[in-house]
Amino acid sequence: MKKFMLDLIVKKNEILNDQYFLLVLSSDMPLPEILPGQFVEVRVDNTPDTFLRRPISINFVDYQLNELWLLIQKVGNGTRKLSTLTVGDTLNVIIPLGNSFTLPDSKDSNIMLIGGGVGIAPLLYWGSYLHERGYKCNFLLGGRSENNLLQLCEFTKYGNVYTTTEDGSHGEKGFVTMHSVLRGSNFNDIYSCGPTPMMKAVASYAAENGVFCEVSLENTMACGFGACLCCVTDTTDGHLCVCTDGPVFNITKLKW
Amino acid sequence: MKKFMLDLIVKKNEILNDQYFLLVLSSDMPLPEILPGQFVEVRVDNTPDTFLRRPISINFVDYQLNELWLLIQKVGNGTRKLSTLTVGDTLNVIIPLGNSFTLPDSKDSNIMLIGGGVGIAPLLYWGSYLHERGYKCNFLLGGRSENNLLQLCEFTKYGNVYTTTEDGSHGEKGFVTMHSVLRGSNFNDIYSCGPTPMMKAVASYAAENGVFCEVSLENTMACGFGACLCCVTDTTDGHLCVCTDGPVFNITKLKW
Amino acid sequence: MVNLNVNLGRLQLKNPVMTASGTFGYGTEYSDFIDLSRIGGIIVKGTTLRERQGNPYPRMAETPSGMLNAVGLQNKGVDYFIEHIYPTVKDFDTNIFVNVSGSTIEDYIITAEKLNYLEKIPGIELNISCPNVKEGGMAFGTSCLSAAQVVKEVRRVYKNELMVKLSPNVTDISEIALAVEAEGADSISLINTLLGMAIDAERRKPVLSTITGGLSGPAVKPVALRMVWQVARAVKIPVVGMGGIMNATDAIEFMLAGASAVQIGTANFIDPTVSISVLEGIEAYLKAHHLSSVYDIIGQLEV
Amino acid sequence: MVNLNVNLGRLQLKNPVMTASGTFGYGTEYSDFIDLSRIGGIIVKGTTLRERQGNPYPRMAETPSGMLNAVGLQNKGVDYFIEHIYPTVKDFDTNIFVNVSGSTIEDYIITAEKLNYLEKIPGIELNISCPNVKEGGMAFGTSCLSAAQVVKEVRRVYKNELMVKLSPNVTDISEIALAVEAEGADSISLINTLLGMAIDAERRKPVLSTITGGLSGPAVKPVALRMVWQVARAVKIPVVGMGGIMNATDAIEFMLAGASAVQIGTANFIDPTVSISVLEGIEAYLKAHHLSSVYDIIGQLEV
Ligand SMILES: Cc1cc2nc3c(=O)[nH]c(=O)nc-3n(C[C@H](O)[C@H](O)[C@H](O)COP(=O)(O)OP(=O)(O)OC[C@H]3O[C@@H](n4cnc5c(N)ncnc54)[C@H](O)[C@@H]3O)c2cc1C
Ligand SMILES: Cc1cc2nc3c(=O)[nH]c(=O)nc-3n(C[C@H](O)[C@H](O)[C@H](O)COP(=O)(O)OP(=O)(O)OC[C@H]3O[C@@H](n4cnc5c(N)ncnc54)[C@H](O)[C@@H]3O)c2cc1C
Ligand SMILES: Cc1cc2nc3c(=O)[nH]c(=O)nc-3n(C[C@H](O)[C@H](O)[C@H](O)COP(=O)(O)O)c2cc1C
Ligand SMILES: Cc1cc2nc3c(=O)[nH]c(=O)nc-3n(C[C@H](O)[C@H](O)[C@H](O)COP(=O)(O)O)c2cc1C
Ligand code: FES
Ligand code: FES
Repeated sequence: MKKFMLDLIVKKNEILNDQYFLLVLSSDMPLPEILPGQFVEVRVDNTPDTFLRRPISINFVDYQLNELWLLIQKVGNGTRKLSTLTVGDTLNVIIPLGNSFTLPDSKDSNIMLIGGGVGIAPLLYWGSYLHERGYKCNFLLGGRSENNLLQLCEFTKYGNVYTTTEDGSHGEKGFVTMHSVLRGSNFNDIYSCGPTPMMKAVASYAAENGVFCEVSLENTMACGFGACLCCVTDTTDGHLCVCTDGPVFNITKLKW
Repeated sequence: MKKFMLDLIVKKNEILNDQYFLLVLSSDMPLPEILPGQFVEVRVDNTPDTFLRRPISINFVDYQLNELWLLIQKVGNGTRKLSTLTVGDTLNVIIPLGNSFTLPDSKDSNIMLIGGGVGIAPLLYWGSYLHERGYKCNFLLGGRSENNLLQLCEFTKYGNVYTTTEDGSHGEKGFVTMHSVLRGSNFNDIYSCGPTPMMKAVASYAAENGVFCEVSLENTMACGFGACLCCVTDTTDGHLCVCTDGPVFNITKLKW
Repeated sequence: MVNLNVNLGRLQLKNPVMTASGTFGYGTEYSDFIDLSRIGGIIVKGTTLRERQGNPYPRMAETPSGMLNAVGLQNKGVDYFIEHIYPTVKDFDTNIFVNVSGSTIEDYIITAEKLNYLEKIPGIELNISCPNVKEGGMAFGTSCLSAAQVVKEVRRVYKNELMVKLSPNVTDISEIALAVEAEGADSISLINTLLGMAIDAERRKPVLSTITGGLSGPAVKPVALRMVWQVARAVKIPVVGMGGIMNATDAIEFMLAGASAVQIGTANFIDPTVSISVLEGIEAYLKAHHLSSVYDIIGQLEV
Repeated sequence: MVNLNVNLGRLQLKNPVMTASGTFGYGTEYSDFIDLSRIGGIIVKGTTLRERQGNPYPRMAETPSGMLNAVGLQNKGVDYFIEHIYPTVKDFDTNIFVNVSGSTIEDYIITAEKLNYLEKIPGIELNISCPNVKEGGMAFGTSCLSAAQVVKEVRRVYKNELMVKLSPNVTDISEIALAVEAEGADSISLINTLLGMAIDAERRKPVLSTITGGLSGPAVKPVALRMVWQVARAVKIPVVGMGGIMNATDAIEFMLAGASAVQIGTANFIDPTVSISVLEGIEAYLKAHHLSSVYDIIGQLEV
């Protein structure tokens, strides 16, 4: 897929809570084709602390409104600076980057998308994409507490939503992999994105149950498009770049 | 004089034209005592290009309104960034820095303040200060063209204003040192600030006519308060720091 | 009209803007963003005799105005390059240099010899300065004796443009440059990365898997400029400057200091089109200063 | 309660935060901004046997996340220091070190000897690393032989804390550190500035009167951290780390890498109160990590 460097325009910066915000971006020109699981590299301007671009998943694409959504957690100087963008500002992005999730073999597949914290970001677009094509999804979303469960209303548009929180403030108490739904049903395809320990637990569950499972990895990236080789992960094929060979990997390929 | 590091508040950012702007700053607490000829070191935030503070002359102090004025020319990244400050923003400054102009020996002195370009900045405060104390000032202000003549209305409050422009768009055509007023009258005290070639020409005129003359020098500064020794100028006493021994020097001391 | 042609030994570049090894992949990674045929040259990834997996993750740390990398020469080896990559890059209308690294002098010799026969590879860049691999690289570049030795041996087998890339992690870089020139290098490129380190204070651990890594980006520009200036005054062969070039002004500074051409590295990550803007910026500068050729700025610093 | 005391040879500092030579004047320049008695030590300006006018203007250039200086050890000489400055600083309730530079070994010896007799000067920092003076300084610090020689001679005459400040402009800094330790240095401080250069492309001239100058500030931090780590592993005497420290986190990184204390340089220009915030930040870090003493972080990097 052809990659572009574009100046997108901020249409909305919605503060979800003190940790998270949603950037709704648009463009004068039609957005390029973007697949679920892909990400962008954003340039953070007007800060002395951010030298490199920052990788951010594509949270949602609305081709009708020509909108691209980024769901972002404030963790450091770069994301904090992005949180101060206001309507009309431009944001320079390189788009679209990385591979994408693999469509299930069958429309009857029992699909589960498992996300933790801000790792839910790519799952919304993936869920809507599956839904649009007639697949039926379930979502299992986890967070430390209620505050870390995001976009629940959006997710309910595309399937059943199950939740866990570590403090029990929403849904079942505990980690996602402890949720009863995983014991009750048999899933055929699992897709997951979130903190590494969570994805490892999901991967164990999938491996034990012989379920197809893809996870979306994070990594430290200097370029995002395969030029620097800084973002490798260890796989059965040796060191592969998370930015081009991933971020989505089948768990059978990973040497975790 | 005790120096302070203060967060001042932007009360107004007046765009004078595409090159110059006036920052009107205030503080919750009363401003410290500030003498004409002194300067501040401003910290330029939110830009990757400006590492060190920037020295800026004190253009005017209004103790009634607790206001400090900075008149700034956009020349590079730092000053351009400062030009985007808006009402309510804070600006961190170190204040007050440097020495000050010397009061004339007598109230009857025929005084001339000669400024070029943004070098007029400290002369406004000096003129008002002299005026307040019963001295009579003349101002000779020069610029490349009308656009470079700033704050003329303000200056007229404190004395006669003569102007030159290189293109003849305002006042006499030519350089300040060619103005007829310098041939017509005998001045006892001359104070000057502006581009170095201009100040050198003023200094020659003063030396030829045996007139007391002080100039306010620029220099590249890392600290502004005597700690780095980066800002020296060559004087009859050896290398002196422009930030502490200056910026105001008697021309007899300079080895230009 | 402004003439941007520049000579590197026997080779003519259409302009002095090249891209630095390890930051530009094999060029193809950038073909969505720019027309590769517009730039003066591409130095492809560090290539070794045998395949290398490179260092474990994490390999990168951001630093003030720069970055540290510890890639460690991950590549599939020279034979794979010749068989699978060369065919995909050989018809680019620009000069492709292969950056050659080794753990032993033997490695260097064999790798260079293999590349000697590739018609569309006009030269190699001998990397005696990679700080991220224990077994070699930088060790060769930090003493005159070993630098001279490896250049001498490679020169014997390699007939095309031999550019030697120096390490900045030395006491006296012009000494090394002179040694390398004496053994027949056609040109010298510098600087490779400065050896640096990053620590995560919260976790009390090094950020990089290798503890230390190579520093690049604008942070190193003042050091790079100084070294290019020192080397250009010491040697007679052309010098290719790099280290923190982010825009045309930076590139012009290197050329004024004595560089016949420049390489752009880290900047490509932040703006994949930067090589073209540098190129256009140099042209604009020459026009604005009423100069007709890049030779009017190369080494023209007034001191 | 957190214990911030730290030993430097026979000397105890009340805390590990000192200020770097050439960036803190004689301390008095900062007394409007901070209570000098709170910091662990002050290294005053580079002092030479005879008065030095320093280099001509311009002496400074801003660079990405850093600055170049070419002050060139402007000072009034050691006798002037003893007569006129010592009386004004001797009663500060902190450790005042004099930074000693020289063009010849003789100069170093005589200067150090004179300072030996000042009761309130607990130590000197031997600067064998100033890149801005032709006649010496850095030349001593870039070879083991000459570094050893000057330390040996000074050690003979100087009885108090002898801290030796190393140059980063070398191939192997631990080698020099070992040489200096062997001749009786009580502690080692590093890094001095990296030799760099800035060019004004429009005017086609060097920015500094001396063409090259010393690079400091956050840009050099990764290099400084690496060198502190290397030296701390090589020697047994305490190491004092510096280079680009802007905040407490930076200081903690240096201590994790092996520094017993730190010096803050360029950051003082931007925030004259920074030494106090670094101090308070170290204390807060220790509390947050339930550590009781700075020794719980010194050299405690987990590798
Ligand atoms: C493919 C991909 C997709 C991503 N998608 C999203 C997303 O949709 N929304 C979102 O909020 N974040 C996402 N991230 C993470 C995001 O890139 C980082 O949070 C961001 O770069 C941090 O920048 P900063 O300047 O705010 O923090 P920094 O100041 O750079 O770092 C703050 C802290 O975060 C850690 N950190 C920084 N970058 C990373 C990283 N890439 N991985 C793990 N830890 C890191 C640092 O070690 C440090 O402890 C994604 C990362 C990748 C690789
Ligand atoms: C005591 C003193 C008082 C000053 N008062 C004022 C004032 O009242 N109003 C005002 O607009 N400016 C004043 N200046 C000049 C002002 O400090 C510079 O214009 C400013 O630092 C430039 O910052 P920048 O980031 O915009 O430009 P940069 O990007 O730093 O530089 C842009 C260009 O300006 C040149 N330059 C930068 N700093 C200086 C300097 N200090 N002297 C000469 N050339 C320089 C650079 O070489 C470069 O060519 C004063 C300077 C001093 C020393
Ligand atoms: C991620 C990365 C990988 C690199 N790999 C190589 C390499 O394989 N061979 C080499 O000679 N230099 C390598 N370098 C060094 C660059 O080619 C260049 O010398 C250095 O980065 C300085 O230039 P810059 O500041 O413009 O990046 C690498 C640099 C980076 C950032
Ligand atoms: C303006 C300036 C003057 C300096 N003068 C001296 C000096 O006289 N003696 C010395 O040993 N180091 C001198 N240094 C080096 C500093 O002490 C310190 O080693 C260096 O700046 C790195 O620390 P920093 O990045 O925190 O500034 C000077 C540095 C600067 C910026
Ligand atoms: S981030 Fe550069 S190759 Fe993946
Ligand atoms: S600017 Fe630092 S001494 Fe004048």
